[in-house]
Amino acid sequence: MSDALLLFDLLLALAVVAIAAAALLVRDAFAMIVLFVVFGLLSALAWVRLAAPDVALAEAAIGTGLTGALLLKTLHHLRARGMAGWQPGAVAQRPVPRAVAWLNAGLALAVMAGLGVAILGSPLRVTGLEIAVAEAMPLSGVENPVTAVLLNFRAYDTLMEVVVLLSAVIVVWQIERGAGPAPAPSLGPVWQGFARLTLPAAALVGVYVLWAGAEAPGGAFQGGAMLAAIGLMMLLTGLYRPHPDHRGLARLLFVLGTVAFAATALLVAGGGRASFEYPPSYAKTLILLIEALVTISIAVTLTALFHGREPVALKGDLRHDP
Amino acid sequence: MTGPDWLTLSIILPLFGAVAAFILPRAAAGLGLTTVAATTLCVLMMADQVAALGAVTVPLGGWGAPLGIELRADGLSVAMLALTGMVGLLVSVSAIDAFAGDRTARQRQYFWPLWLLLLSGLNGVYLGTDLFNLYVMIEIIALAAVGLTVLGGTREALRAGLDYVYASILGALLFLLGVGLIYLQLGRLDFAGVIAAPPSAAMTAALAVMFVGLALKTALFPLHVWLPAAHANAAAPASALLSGLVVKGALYIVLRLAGYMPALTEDILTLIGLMGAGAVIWGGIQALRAERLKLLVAWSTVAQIGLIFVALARAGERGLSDSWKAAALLILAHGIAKAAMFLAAGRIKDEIGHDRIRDLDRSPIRPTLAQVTFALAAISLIGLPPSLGFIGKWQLMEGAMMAGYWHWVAITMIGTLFSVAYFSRVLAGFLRFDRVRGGPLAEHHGWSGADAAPLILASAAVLLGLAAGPIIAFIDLGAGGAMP
Amino acid sequence: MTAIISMVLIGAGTLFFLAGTIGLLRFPDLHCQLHALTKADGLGLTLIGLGAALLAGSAGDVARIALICAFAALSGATCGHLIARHARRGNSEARDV
Amino acid sequence: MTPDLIYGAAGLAVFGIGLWGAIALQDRMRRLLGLKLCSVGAGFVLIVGAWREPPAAPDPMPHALVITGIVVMLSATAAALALIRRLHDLEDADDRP
Repeated sequence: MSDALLLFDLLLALAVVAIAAAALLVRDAFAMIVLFVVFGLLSALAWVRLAAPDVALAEAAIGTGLTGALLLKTLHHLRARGMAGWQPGAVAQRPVPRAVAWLNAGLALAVMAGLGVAILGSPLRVTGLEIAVAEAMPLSGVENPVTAVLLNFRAYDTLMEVVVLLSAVIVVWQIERGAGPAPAPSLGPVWQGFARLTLPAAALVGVYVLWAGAEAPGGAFQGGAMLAAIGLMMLLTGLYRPHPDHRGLARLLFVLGTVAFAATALLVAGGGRASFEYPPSYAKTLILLIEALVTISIAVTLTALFHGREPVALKGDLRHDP
Repeated sequence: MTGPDWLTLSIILPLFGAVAAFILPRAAAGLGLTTVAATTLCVLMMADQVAALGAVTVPLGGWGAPLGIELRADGLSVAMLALTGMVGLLVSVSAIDAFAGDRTARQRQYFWPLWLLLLSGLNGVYLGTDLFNLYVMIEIIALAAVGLTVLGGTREALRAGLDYVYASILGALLFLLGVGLIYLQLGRLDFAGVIAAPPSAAMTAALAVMFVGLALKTALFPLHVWLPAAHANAAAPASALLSGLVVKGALYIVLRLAGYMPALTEDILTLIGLMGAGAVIWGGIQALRAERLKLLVAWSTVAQIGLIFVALARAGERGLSDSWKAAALLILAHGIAKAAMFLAAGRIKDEIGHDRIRDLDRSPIRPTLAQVTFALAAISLIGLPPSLGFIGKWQLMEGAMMAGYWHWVAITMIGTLFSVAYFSRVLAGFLRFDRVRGGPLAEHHGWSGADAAPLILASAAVLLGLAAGPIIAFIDLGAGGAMP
Repeated sequence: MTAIISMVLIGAGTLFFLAGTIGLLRFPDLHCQLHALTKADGLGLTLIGLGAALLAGSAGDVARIALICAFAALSGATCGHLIARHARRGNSEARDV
Repeated sequence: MTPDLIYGAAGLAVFGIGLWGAIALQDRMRRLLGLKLCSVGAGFVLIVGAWREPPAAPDPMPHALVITGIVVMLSATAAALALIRRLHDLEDADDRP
């Protein structure tokens, strides 16, 4: 049995590496994105095999699903505007000499080989922090150790991660200000029906994943990504059209998670407790509260990242933002 | 820990400010300036604590490292925080003026949230003691800095911004790979654990990967290619922040790690020094060739960063614990002077209408105060006494001479000569009046209240050299203990 | 007995996947490829799901597997439709999607 | 041969491929994809560091770190893609007579 598993591991690892290379080498940009999505899903599968279901869920939903959607949207944008037959490579500023290309490849290879040799030459498999985590679990307020690390032991990191998302949406709005609306893809009636059928189910799954995160794999980021998928579908079906008047609300929803998280961190301090130190008896309540608000922010922010530009009224723009 | 938690506050306060400025775009400038001032106040209170206690540690969440994350303030962190606060405050003041008009309304709207996020990230780096946390922080810095780079929205700025994004992400990911490799070795990521690690090939490899990533982020030669365009094409306050503060974030991490790494051998230090020497020479040559003022200033950043790495390497393995002081002084001096210089260059460009170096002396408008500011900043960057830059270079050369490393002394001298040469190109243009066409000089000399903030910064860069003794004593606080 | 039946079902499902994949690689144009892929994979997944449901311990697990199959069938069909639509429009109208 | 060794090597290889793509390729989206591959490669290294021989549970700390890394990478990707779109529009407008 273990031999069969080993074979599976080898094949999967080989496929992951081969598809990664293929995604970069394939000529067509659309094929590149498809291969990337396959690569992401296989990586997630490998991570399930390595007993990391939380990470696999996050990689499949955020790292592959949403990233793939963003890439497709961008490709659509590039192809729809100007350069009808746009292919990657068309924007190449200058051709790279063959020697330089080989030099680059050799360099990357040498770096990785060097790292591999250095790592193999040293003792591996030290004990990590699992004992420390296990000892502190009863005080954390949740049962899923990954959630405990994210929302309690390293809550500061997670707050900053939410801030990174907030920064991203601010930067995207800033970059695309004054940009015209993206041409909307027309997806047809079958898609509309599909969306109507699956939207409620997706909402249910998103909330479930958030809730389950306290005990089982899942949590704010995975749940937020599922809810963001609803946002994407609503944007694509035209069920929701961003309107300039919604900007105030959108801004509030973007910052909701950050503010709640940071305010809690400061408010629990005092009386001998440090910032971020939740009293054990309230820890579960606080964590779930923070997670719920952060999930809302993540879902809205991810949807906004997909939509791109800030919905401002531009001259001659009334057709698209009625 | 006694008293309020100034460390956490100095990170979270700018965060709240950024949120407020984002939600209330109309009041962004006022909110932003207030927040920066309040954060600087936090840093001053922290400085007071550190002066009294030596070093302050906050175990966030009460867990303590390595399970949780700890914040730690010692002399060096507070010096960097103070640099950020001081430069940030004065750049903020001049940003109010720079983004005043209707034409820049949207730039103003986004400048404040981005700058406050940047401040939060920088403060987080200076107080962080956990490698992964540093990764998250440098990503916040990177995103905010990219937003600031492309604030103007021109094609050149966007192109430079995209190159910057690639360099920045790649640098951060190399750092992350190093973090992963270290976790593989040690099973923990806090500084204390990393410092206590026995030297091994794997540790050296992991640290080397992290160093390459950070070198990419600080634009150390030959990984500097993204910097000149990014810094030269941004709006003036953004350039001042990028060149004065942002590159210091990654530089500080290098400094922190380099000071305590047992894995650093003489060979690696020499290599770092050689890269720095390359930057000094190549940056100098490019600054001599630059046609525009802001590009010249940006290339001089490449050269100065190289000099800071020379300072790190100059004393060799034996003197490493000492050589970071020279590097720290040079970082402080460069941060203040370069911010002043970019603000002055922006003012000159605004008043004259262009920043072509060879036509600087043909303008009938003479923005005198901005020119004086530029000259003062140049004094500190060249390293003339009594400026802070002079003290930094003096420390560097003294250490190198005592160690008998004459080649580093020579590199420093060459860098100084280069900087005299390229700054003279600009200063000569300020002083010549004979090529002005079209009658006498204009009545208005082209200066206003907007020149005050850069002038204060430039004066500080020169005058702080007189207070070098206390500064060196301060950055030494808390450095001698068992912890970093 | 159940184990054998479920093994057979899963084996058959895998065969359908294999056939679909061969179709994807060997058929000449996009519509034929879609034809091979959507039908064969849909059936393959359902068979594997059936096999797995026989092995499942609880009614909850069976319900979950049924849901997975239903949603996979739904999204598979929609995806196939979207790809075909995209391809047809790409040929006639000038690059709509 | 153990899974951690296999996937660790795969992770390093993926990072190397991504590194090559990010420094050697010209196309903007492809370079970004290279960076994304690097982030997945680094994720592999961390997750391999968390893996323990089966009866033992894995170390949850790296898992949390990788989740953070995934979200951070998505943010950076979104910003870079916005830049690519905007830049394309501007360059496109320039190219037109």
